[in-house]
Amino acid sequence: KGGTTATPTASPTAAATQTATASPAGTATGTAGATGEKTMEINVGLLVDLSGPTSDVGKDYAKGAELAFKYFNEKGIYTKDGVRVKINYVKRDYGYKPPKAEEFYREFRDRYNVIAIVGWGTADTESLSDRTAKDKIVYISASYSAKLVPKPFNFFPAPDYSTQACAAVTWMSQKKPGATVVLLYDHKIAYSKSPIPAIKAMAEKLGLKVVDVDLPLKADEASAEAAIREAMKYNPDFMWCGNTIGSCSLAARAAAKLGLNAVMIANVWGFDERFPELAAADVKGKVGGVSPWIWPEYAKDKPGYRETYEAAKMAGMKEDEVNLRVMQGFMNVWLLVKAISMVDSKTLKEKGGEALKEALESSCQGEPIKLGDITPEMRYCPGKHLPFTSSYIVVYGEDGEFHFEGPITPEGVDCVKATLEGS
Amino acid sequence: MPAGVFKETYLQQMAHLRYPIHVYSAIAALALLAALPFMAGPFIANKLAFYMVYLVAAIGLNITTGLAGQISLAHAALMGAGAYTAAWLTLHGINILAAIPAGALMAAAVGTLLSLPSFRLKGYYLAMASIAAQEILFYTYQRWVASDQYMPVNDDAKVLLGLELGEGKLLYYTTLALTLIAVWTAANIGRSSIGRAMKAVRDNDISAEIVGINVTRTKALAFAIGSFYAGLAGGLLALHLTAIDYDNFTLEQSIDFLAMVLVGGAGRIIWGSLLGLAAIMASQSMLEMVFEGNPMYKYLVLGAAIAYFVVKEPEGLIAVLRRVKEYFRLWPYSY
Amino acid sequence: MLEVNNIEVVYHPYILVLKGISISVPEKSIVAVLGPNGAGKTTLLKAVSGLIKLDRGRVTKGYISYMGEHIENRDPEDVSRRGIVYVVEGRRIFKELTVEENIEAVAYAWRDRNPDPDLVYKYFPRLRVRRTTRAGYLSGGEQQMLAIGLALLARPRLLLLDEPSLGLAPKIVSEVYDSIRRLHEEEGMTILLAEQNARKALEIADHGYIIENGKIVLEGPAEKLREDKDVKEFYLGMRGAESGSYRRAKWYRRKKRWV
Amino acid sequence: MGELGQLVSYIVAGSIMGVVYAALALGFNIVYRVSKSINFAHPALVLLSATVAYIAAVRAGLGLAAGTLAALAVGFAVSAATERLVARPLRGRPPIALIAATLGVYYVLKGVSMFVAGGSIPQASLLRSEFSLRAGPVTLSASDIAAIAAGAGIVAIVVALHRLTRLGVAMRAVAEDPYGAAAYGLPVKLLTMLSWGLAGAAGGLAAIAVALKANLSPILEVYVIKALAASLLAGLDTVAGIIVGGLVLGVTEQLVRFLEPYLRFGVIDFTGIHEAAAYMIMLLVLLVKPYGLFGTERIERV
Amino acid sequence: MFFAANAPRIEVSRFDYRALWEESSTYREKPHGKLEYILEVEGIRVEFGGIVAVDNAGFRLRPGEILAVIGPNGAGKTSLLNVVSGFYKPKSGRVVFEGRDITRLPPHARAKLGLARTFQHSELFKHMTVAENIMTGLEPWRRYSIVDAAFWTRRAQRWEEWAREKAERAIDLLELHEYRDQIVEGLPPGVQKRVDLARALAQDPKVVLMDEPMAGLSREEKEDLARAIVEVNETRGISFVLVEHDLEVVMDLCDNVVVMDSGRVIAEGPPHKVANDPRVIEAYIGG
Ligand SMILES: Nc1ncnc2c1ncn2[C@@H]1O[C@H](COP(=O)(O)OP(=O)(O)OP(=O)(O)O)[C@@H](O)[C@H]1O
Ligand SMILES: Nc1ncnc2c1ncn2[C@@H]1O[C@H](COP(=O)(O)OP(=O)(O)OP(=O)(O)O)[C@@H](O)[C@H]1O
Ligand SMILES: CC(C)C[C@H](N)C(=O)O
Ligand SMILES: [Mg+2]
Ligand SMILES: [Mg+2]
Repeated sequence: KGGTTATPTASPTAAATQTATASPAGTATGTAGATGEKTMEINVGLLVDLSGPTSDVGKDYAKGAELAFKYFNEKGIYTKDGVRVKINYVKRDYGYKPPKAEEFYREFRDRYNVIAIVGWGTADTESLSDRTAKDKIVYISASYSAKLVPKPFNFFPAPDYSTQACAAVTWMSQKKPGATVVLLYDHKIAYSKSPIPAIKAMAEKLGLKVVDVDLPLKADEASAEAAIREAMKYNPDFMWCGNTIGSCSLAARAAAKLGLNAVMIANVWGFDERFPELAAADVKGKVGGVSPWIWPEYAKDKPGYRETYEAAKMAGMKEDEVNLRVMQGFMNVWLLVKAISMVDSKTLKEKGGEALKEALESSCQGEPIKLGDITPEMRYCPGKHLPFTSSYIVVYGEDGEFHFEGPITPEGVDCVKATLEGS
Repeated sequence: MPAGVFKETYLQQMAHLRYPIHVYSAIAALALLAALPFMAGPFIANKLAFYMVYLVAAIGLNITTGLAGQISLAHAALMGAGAYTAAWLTLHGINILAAIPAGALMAAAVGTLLSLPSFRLKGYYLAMASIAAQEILFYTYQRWVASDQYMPVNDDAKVLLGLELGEGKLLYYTTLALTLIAVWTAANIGRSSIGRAMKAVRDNDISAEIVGINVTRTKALAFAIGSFYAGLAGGLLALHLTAIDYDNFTLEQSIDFLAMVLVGGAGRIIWGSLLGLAAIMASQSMLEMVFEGNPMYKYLVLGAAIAYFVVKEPEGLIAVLRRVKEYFRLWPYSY
Repeated sequence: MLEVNNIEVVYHPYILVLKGISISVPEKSIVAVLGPNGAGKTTLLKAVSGLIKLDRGRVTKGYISYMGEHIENRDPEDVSRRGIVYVVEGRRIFKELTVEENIEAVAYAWRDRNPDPDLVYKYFPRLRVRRTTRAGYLSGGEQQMLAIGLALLARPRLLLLDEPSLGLAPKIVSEVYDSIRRLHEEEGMTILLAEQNARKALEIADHGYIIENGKIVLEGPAEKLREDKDVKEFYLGMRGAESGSYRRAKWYRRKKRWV
Repeated sequence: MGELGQLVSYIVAGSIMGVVYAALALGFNIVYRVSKSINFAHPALVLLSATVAYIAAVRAGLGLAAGTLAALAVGFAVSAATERLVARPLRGRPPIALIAATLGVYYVLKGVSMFVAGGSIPQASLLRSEFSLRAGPVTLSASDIAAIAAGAGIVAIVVALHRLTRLGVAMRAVAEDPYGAAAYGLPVKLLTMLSWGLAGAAGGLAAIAVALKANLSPILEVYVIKALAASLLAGLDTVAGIIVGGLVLGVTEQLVRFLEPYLRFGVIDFTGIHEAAAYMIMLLVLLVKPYGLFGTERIERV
Repeated sequence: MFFAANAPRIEVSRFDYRALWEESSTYREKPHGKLEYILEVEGIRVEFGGIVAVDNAGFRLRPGEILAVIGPNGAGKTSLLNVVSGFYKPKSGRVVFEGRDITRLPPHARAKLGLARTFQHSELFKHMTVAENIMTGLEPWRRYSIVDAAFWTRRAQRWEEWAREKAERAIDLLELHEYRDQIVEGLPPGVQKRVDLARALAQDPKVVLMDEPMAGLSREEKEDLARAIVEVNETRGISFVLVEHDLEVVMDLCDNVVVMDSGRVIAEGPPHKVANDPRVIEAYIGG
């Protein structure tokens, strides 16, 4: 790998300065520019869903990642030994289709010789994880699947889905012990199914009753209604929505229409600032979601959040356009940038992705990593890339405001293990 | 007795490579294909190998639909049958080289089942039956076969004598070898009496029956063979990919296959499929590279191209190619 | 009434089928066009009715004038509006519709002219009995009758008939020809007839043309043609003393051609 | 709420969907009647009409009425253009040519829908209203009521058009033998193009119905593909029968959905089988009674 | 002629084609020696949703005979022929071919027994060449499997050669040389009819059923076709059943005539006798 050079082709990425030219990983271009500082370039792949079933959250995520690339490139990314690194990123919209992801992965690898990829979906990230390990490409995905925790080259700045969901179950049981919970999720999507075994394990432990109901990720109003109608058979107190915001908000609307009075808690990707508007129904006090971080709007001036807003401003975005999704994209790139700043240029040049991986894993024993105040201290240990374990439950209250409850750290069940064993 | 003399020449007339120029071009093409990974780098080689997988599948559909006239919009689903079977076998420790043919046979079996509607239906009705079959199989894959969205392929099963067939140049050569076999056998079937029987069924099933062709069996065979190639392609897909996902086998993919056959040249098993593949898949990749994967452009450009070619070039790109050839043969005269 | 002047017809892309044909059909006459297979009889009728357009054909030379107006290369609808209706070769009726529905469908096209279904039944009383039968199940003769009957709904002034005897039993042929004669006499229709069945055609025609290979090789009043030696031999199958037995035909290869 | 009440609510939901399916299927049948062919671009045509309606009604804020008009116009124009540019030149070619060509158009229209909406089909509802009618186990929202009105309306209009004029018979004649029809003076081109246009307009109104019921989303077209089952069930060349086909399809789907929770036997889990129900109906009809409940059988003779 | 008894057989080593020739070639020194009737069709009744198309009709065909079935349109001639070739299933009655009851046999199996048929309208495989059309008729005698085909084994090659040679003989007989490699679509109708007959004759049938072979042909073409029929009938003893409206042809060619009306047989016998039968004149020929 890396020995041959693919044909240099002008890549049509929007901003010409950001385009990746085909070049072996970590080309040191030596002294450049008037400042006389040393620079090198690396290529990174950006795999996003702008057109598929998860594009409802994917578009903003991609926006966040892109503005992070621009922001950090502009600000300057320096290795430990002070060499400035320019990141060229190649963006591909794969429409949430794992086969396409693999096709683009190969393009990233063979044509652009990327050393890292900022990715998206659960199915594709999971199925590629062994190959990325072989190819030694760091893969920072928007999928926080528990199955990625033990994989050597996969990283994300959050607890895995299972641990997050366990926090939600803990919260439910605190609100109403012995409650009935309907699990709304797409039975054929890896992302939706991911935390289910952990939820069931946790519910059993806490004495909650759970029932499965199929809610398509590509839901429309009719199918959401059908799912809620089915859920109503079980008289639930709570519902878990394991899909993305489009599907979950439809379910909430259907529940409001059909008069189902359960509180619905959604996965991270299923709940954010736009939820009430998307649901377009009276959902006050009836919906909420999990989030490992405080949402940007509620911590505008805190370190970390500030950078996000700064980057957004630089890219010409309005302040209220910065939402949780944008921040998530921003964070993933930031984690990558953090990793670069933890290696020296020589190792980066020689070992590429492996150097980044080792840098991130050095947090296990040494200095923990923090993305401003967004995350608590994060430690990635070899074989267990689970940086922290606490999550908030964000509730859309009767007053029409979002309230952050927690953070909750699930206890008594190893949620990652439950998922790894459960499927 | 003209028959005696003719006997000598008939096989020559049936040969794939009839003139010296054919032989030379074939040798040159083979040499080029063999040297390609060294000349073009891994990206191009991989991409080409990936196209070959789809070429095999397109050839399959060109047999079912082009040669035998049985419209199928379930081809992708059949490819799935092969892919899942192969992937499943590798997970149970079977080597991929054994799993691929097994997948092909499985697909052939499923395809034979899918031929049932064709015994009664033709044209639009058959097309709709195949859409239904495609969706039902798709449902099966989604919910039952690989409910985790993907079925991983065991990398350890892709090793033969310590050589990793699923990676790098070897992936290319393995695919190339299997593709060449597929191409050759398909071309042979096309020129055999079985191929003629299929064409007969396509052109006029009533008189085919009266002429003594078992139409039902021929249709079933056409589906079986077409599906066999689809399954073979599915198996190759398992060789290429780390996991088999149902999104490989959507109705849209089936539509793309049908478009390949029709845009390339229906009934022209090899060249038609090849041209169709080049037109549909290659341009799709181009568009994806240029527009960062946004499918909107694929729909706009490919859709227009399909409609245009079907309307303006009934025989497909192969007719265009023939005209170009003719033009150069007669050059510089216009007729 | 109809004047076809030296026309050439070309099918897409450049198959020249008619090579300079002129015929004229006087008002209230029956004109027969005879000729072997592929001679261009159908093409001629299609050119007149405008239907060649649908076959991607065109009149490239000469003109067709009807009541003094040029009608070559017009849309078939346009031509039929002027009172020329073409009964297509091979009983082109709507097989999946019942007889009644066939009539209704065509009547729809002429709804502004008060089409009269009874006219069809008047000339072809057999059809009344078969009203509710799907036309595909009619016998060949009935189908041919329906085909002609449908044309009547338009109250045409010039009727183009293409091989009305094709595949019909001798008795039915006579019946169909009787109806044609009646139409001519009672409704005063002008008829242009293309036929292989030279005997029948020349029986009712006033004038005949013989086309071979896209050219007119012989023309004249019907009775004159009936007596012509070559016509007798090649179209009526009377070959002098031998009187043309098919059994003996096997050793007899004829090469003579007019052209 | 008891099981029975549940069942009733499922059946009502199925009936509403049934009306919508009937409206969606109408486009297929009208085209089949006049051209003896299936317009596989219809799903994308509906998608496009719905997208345009959304843009007019919501994005531009002109209201649902304006959106409906826009959908009708777009449906009519696009469908008539498809006839002119694709179907007409393919007249006389084997079915596969038209299948492939209309599939090409399907792609184009899908692309155009994405294009007009700015890159991808949004997920959005056409009508925002919290109004709802409740009667026992049954709840009807404003969208439901509007969807029924649109769906039933277009079916009624088209059926009336066919019943009250001889247009229907003429269309069938044209479908069977355009050549012969032209010879008899039927205005073949006009009739065909108008019929396609009518089918498109029906698709436009059906698009409103389905988008009201199921929201605008990229998967809207799936409903149209499923509606093929309703077409087939009724018989491709009927118009009035379509309402039966649609209702049977809609109610069956909901009944299957109702039964699903009872169809889980450990490994064999039929969750989501309702998604495939339409296709199973389709296959079943094709195998058992290809010409549907009200369709006329074809005549084949040698 | 080309099909004469002493026609040279291709000798192919290790592969016994003699058996194949024997199996498919019906030429015998004394054709159909023992049987009095080669084809017996009795008491056939065909209904189409209430319409009785054929009502207790039938005929018997002697080896080497040319039999005509005539009758007004809709009399049920084509339907009867379709029953014989297996395309329609009769409600009652039976079809006996060479002493064997084949009423329940599917059409393609009948072809293999030696029952060939041509069509009223051209029913050729229109996108294939003339030679291919004729060779397709030999598919029932294919002697190699799909695997042989895929790998183009010797076995497959040998059979293909044999088939092509057989096709060549039919081409010779019907003088189709100039059209051999042309696609049939677009050939003149007369030629298409000849190809249709060639396709049937290449199968070495014992009986050929022809539906209105002369319809739409010019006098000259009719004579050509008649010549071919008479020739194979005389040299190879092939029997014919012709459904035909051209009475001249019927009178000249046929040994016997069966007249049908409204699904029933109303007369049968030698041509001249039938032609003067008042019922026939009334129902068919007309005054
Ligand atoms: N659509 C077409 N495209 C190209 N050539 C055509 C077309 N239709 C007819 N021809 C050719 O034109 C010639 C004349 O055909 P036409 O049908 O006019 O003959 P005809 O005299 O009516 O013959 P028949 O007695 O068989 O009806 C034929 O050689 C035929 O092949
Ligand atoms: N497939 C069918 N379905 C329904 N009725 C049929 C079918 N085939 C034939 N018939 C009917 O059976 C009767 C006999 O038809 P058939 O075609 O056998 O007559 P024919 O003697 O061959 O006539 P022609 O001389 O016109 O060819 C007709 O009334 C016809 O309508
Ligand atoms: C569902 C989407 C929001 C993508 C998500 N990151 C996943 O795990 O698949
Ligand atoms: Mg003609
Ligand atoms: Mg007949």
